[in-house]
Amino acid sequence: MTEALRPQPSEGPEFVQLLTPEGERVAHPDYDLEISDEEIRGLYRDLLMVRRIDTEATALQRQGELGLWASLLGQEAAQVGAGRALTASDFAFPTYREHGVAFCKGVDPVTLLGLFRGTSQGGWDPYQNGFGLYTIVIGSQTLHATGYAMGLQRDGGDGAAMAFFGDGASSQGDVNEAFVWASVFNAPVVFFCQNNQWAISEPLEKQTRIPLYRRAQGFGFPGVRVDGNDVLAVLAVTRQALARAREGSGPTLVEAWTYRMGAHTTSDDPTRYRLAAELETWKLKDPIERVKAHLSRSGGADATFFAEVDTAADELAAHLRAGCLALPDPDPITLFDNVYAEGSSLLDEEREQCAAYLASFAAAGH
Amino acid sequence: MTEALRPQPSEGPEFVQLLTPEGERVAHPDYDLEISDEEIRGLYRDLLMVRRIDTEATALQRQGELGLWASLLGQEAAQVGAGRALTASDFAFPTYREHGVAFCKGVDPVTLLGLFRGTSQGGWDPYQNGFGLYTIVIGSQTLHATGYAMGLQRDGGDGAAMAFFGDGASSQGDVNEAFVWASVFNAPVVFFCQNNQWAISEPLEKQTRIPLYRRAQGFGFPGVRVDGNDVLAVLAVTRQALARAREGSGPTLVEAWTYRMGAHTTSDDPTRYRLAAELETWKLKDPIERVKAHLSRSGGADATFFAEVDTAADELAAHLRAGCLALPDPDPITLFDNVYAEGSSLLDEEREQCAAYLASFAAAGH
Amino acid sequence: MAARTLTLGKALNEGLRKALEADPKVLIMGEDVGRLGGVFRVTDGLQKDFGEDRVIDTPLAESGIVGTAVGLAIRGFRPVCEIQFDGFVFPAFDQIVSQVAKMRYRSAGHVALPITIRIPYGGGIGAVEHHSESPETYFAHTPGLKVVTCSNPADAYSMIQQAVSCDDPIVFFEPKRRYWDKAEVDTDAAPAPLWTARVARAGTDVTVITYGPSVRTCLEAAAAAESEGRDIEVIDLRALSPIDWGAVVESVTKTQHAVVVAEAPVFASLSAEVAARISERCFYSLEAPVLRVGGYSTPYPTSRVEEDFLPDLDRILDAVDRSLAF
Amino acid sequence: MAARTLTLGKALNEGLRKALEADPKVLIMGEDVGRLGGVFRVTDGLQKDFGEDRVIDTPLAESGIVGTAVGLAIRGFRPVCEIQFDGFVFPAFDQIVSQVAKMRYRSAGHVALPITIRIPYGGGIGAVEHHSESPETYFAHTPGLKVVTCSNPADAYSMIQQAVSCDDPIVFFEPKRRYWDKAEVDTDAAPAPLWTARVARAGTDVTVITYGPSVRTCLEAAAAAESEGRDIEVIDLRALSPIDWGAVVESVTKTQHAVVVAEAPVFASLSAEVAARISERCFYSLEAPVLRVGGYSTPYPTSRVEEDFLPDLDRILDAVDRSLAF
Ligand SMILES: Cc1ncc(C[n+]2csc(CCOP(=O)(O)OP(=O)(O)O)c2C)c(N)n1
Ligand SMILES: Cc1ncc(C[n+]2csc(CCOP(=O)(O)OP(=O)(O)O)c2C)c(N)n1
Ligand SMILES: [Mg+2]
Ligand SMILES: [Mg+2]
Repeated sequence: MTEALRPQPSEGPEFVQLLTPEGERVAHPDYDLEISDEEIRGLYRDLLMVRRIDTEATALQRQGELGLWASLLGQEAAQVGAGRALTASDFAFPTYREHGVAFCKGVDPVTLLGLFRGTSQGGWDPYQNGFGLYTIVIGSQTLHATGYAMGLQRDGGDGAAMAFFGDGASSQGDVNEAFVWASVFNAPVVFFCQNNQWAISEPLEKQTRIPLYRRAQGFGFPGVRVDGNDVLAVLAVTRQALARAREGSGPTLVEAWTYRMGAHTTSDDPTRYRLAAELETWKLKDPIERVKAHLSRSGGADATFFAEVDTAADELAAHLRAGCLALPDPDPITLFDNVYAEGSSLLDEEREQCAAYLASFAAAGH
Repeated sequence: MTEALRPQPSEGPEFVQLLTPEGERVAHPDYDLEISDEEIRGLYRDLLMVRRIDTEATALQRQGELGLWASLLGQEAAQVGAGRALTASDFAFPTYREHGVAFCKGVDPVTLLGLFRGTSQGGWDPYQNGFGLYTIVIGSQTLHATGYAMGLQRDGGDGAAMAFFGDGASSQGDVNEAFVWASVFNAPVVFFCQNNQWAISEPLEKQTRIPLYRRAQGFGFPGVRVDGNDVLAVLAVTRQALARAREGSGPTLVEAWTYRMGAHTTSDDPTRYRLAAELETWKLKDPIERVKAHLSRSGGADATFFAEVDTAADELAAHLRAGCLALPDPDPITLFDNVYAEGSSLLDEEREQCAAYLASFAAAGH
Repeated sequence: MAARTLTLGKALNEGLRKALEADPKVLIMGEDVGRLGGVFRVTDGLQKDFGEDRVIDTPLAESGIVGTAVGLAIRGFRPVCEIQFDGFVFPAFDQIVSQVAKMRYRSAGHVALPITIRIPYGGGIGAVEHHSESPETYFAHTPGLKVVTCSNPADAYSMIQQAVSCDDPIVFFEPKRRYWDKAEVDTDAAPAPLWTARVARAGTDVTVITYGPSVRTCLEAAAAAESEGRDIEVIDLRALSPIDWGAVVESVTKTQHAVVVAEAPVFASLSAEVAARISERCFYSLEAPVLRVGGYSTPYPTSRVEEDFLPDLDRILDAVDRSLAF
Repeated sequence: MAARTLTLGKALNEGLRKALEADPKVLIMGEDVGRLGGVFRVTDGLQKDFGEDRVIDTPLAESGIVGTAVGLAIRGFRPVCEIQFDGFVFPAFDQIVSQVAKMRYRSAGHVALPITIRIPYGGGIGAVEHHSESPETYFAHTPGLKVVTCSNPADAYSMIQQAVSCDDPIVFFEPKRRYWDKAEVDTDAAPAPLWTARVARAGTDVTVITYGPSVRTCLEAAAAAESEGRDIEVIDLRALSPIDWGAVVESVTKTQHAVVVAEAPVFASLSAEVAARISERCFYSLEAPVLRVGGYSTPYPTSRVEEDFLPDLDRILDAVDRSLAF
């Protein structure tokens, strides 16, 4: 492996940062964030809870309780920043990695595990929290978000839609069609790209030769690059983008510059394709440490607070574990459920045959 | 129909023009064209021939000799400018409307008629003139051109690829994926978009809210808007883009600002969706008149020349008509040909059955 | 009775108008569906009357059309997407197969996608490449979708309304070369259930199972056969997924002979399913193997030879003869 | 004889290596095929040895992969495209169906597209949605394409090379849950013609026709049946389009009973074609209707119930019993 480390974004106003890796508040000409210590403590709590969900799920996978897990390690600030910018009337359209957004949207993390345990395909009610189903086919959900936003324009709903996707996804036709649609219809949608530098084994350079946030220019709407490991900056930038959307000023592309600290999923082995040194440089930019440093230094939180949050995270992890183990194995015959709203004679027949067949085994005492 | 006329592009350096609608040569800071009167006469000849091909084909369609025709009326300069910029080692990937490019590439226009008469699906040899098959599924050929350009990079070929497409096509995922590929691989391909303001009944605003040439910015390569009714400007801009491609500087998007003077195809009725006044303003920008005016005024050509070209065009039209009428109706059994290079047992069987079936009719004297 | 003579295209137009009137959540979207009214004028006048927000001219990209329809449906709308021609549905295939067909399943029933995807299909109109294909098998083979097709103005009028009001995603195939066929349509009549086949002509000797544009061809074949003393029963499937097997089996059990007719290449097609299922269900009744008449295993050919590719009267009657001679 | 024990995945890897060595025009392209060697390591080590220009990590877009492969093929290359999983081929469906399949026809034979599209397919690996599908019917139903699948390391090794050197576009399905199956591969043996089926196990009572990942399941079923005195013949189709009907008909004529087994939902599937064609060709030999065992008409279900969806020993034997009891 001979190539140099990934280039880092230039400093300066093109890269929105409000909290340095060392925990220092910095100002940005376009993005101001008035935020109380209490709110920052809340964000810290979110970050920690989200990381804890992730590490616990990874552990569950290692122990054979999940078939797979897609870790968000390193992307907590991007997800919490965006997740906390979303209000109840906004609707999120996630990929398969938005566990942090789910948490902020109020989804019980146990809900997310069925998909990875193989007991469901997702199966939660997107309307309950305004959080769509996990979408595995790369890029598809960006069009859904755009369509949803067009729906908001038509029924006068006051929220906005937010489409999550990755750096790799930016190459898909669907994502670019979503940009066309959003622009032409001036739809209230925010495109939130977590540029975690990798699409499985492919580095950013395989998808683009210019910064991704500039893609938006080609479609006539603004693009912003934000420090994706800075929860304050992500919150500020995403809030502004959502506000623009809601007030009828159209779409925005937000590129959150972050890093996938773990493997692509638990099935992946990143040592085959990337340098350990890269990981080291990104460890210094940890999204949680900088908030902790800031709160400590500013006196915004004390040791008691940090200990409390740790305890809450432990409780959440225990809840997650217990919930995971309690997830019911589906009854085989339910595989025929929810294919159609109004039934299907073909499926009814197959279900009956299958039920009879399964019953024959039960009868035979198998 | 209440909306105003289409907005026109701003004057100034963003809109490359070297010959005004009145036939005056103007200078442009970035695009210089040293061109002799003889060459300009050649371009005039091309323009006239191409228009004549088009009007003759339209007439053939009206008379029932063609099932359909996609007229290029109004787009002659865009096509001749691009077509004459292409050299023998360059490969063109057309839509269904590039009759003018075909002509410049040396394709006998009769060859194009089979598709519209229904005697073939195209069927010419793309290698003979470096002119690909007409492509009807919007946008597909932009990826083919990009792949071809990647091939040139790999086998050291010295040409470039040129992908033709329309304003409507710019919305397709494939076209945007082609932009991603071309950019990432720095492929020697020129994307030549004839923005004729309409995609069947849909005006430009249904595809984009900013000028199309700016789309390229979002992908990290240059985009240029050229007066598509000015053959000199198109030639200069396209030559430069091809030179960039050949020398390894990567792709360019050229937006030729032009107008579809006729119906989308002979099946279409544009009076349902656009204003006659719009047509009138574009008539004043006719791509042929301005060259004639220039040549007349500058003394670059005299009445004899113009008369000669008219005669040559008449001859070409006669050739086209005769060629069209002589196009052989395919033998039904040939519908089984050229599906596979290495045959197929299934198809062989079907062919035999069909042949026997057809023979039974012949035998029965039907 | 409100009987009027309508073309199939106009019947669809009136059906869509009714659907737009009946439910403010119904939207129409596609390329050129607005002012132009679609290249076949099926949406003629609808944008004028229901506005640009409900009859939407979209950018030129089929994945975008279907993908945004999914989002609109999630938001509670009932989009009716027009795909301009059969051969242009493929850019949207991913959204149809992986999103439209699977969203309900993925969401354990929480998300309904009442989307109708209208596709003018089939050949015989002398068109260029990609304008004459019969892609119904791709969709019929996809669980989560339902697929229907109409063969006459009365069905067109009722079926399009039934499709739009169905809570499942439906691919609605329109037999484009029959758009100009005229018939009386009783706009007050109660429509037949959407999922039933129709005996288009009763007969006793052979059952010809068909759908869409081939129904008329088969009826003409049956009329021609009558003079030669053969009494053909023609079944118009109407629903292609799921299929009304009861009607099919009943007929074949009676006639003991079956011929399946469709324009698509027969290999691994819906016709294969019909033939396989009849062969299984009517095993003891069949006096002859189920024969299939369809397109050949070539891309749709150029128009000057399309008549040789398409099932026509002669090929249908030839198959009927072979079946009876077995 | 150069016999070595290889997994199916490794056999494909070695076959691809041979293909790259044999012809400098052969290219490999896809997502993660380079340094990672593909998520299943089928292209492991190839980029290292043949360079980034011949083993190309592409941007993440399947239409782009296949569309640029078309251009490369026009320029004289032989691209081998990897689609990472079955469920991700659909974004490329348009390029495959309208360009790859039709270019030769459109060009009256002037343009050959010797493109191989590799697709790991099928279920049984406990994966999440879109990672376990069997989309072969979509391609088999498309004239202009050829479709093959391997079931064992020896076939994998030879068939991939034969596919790459074929001048026609081939969709090459790889049974992903059999990637780790091991067997001896004689790398010097002359391979069987690509378009022939193989009698995987000779038998006299029933013919089980299958392919890909289900071949091993059927062989296991046959072994289990042996103890109960049933002698099952297993035919591995290998080529799905075109199918070697001679081999199928010969076997069924002998056994008079046929069961078709595949993972895809049976409705309007390739299995329907097999059943329909056998029913037609073996009309007088069949002692029972052709039965089909396959996936149900649902999207591929979640992994905890996939064993109930997939044809397993019991369901296959149940069909065999029903066939023999008819
Ligand atoms: C259409 C499609 N192609 C391929 C895949 C396989 N795949 C899953 S994740 C992934 C990489 C995605 O990268 P990116 O968009 O950067 O998101 P990240 O995983 O980094 O969050 C790929 C290729 C897929 N899921 N869908
Ligand atoms: C994928 C696809 N969708 C729809 C069509 C039908 N169609 C043919 S031409 C056309 C408009 C194309 O507009 P544009 O790209 O601007 O090219 P122009 O015809 O103006 O030259 C449409 C929608 C098609 N051919 N392919
Ligand atoms: Mg990524
Ligand atoms: Mg146009």
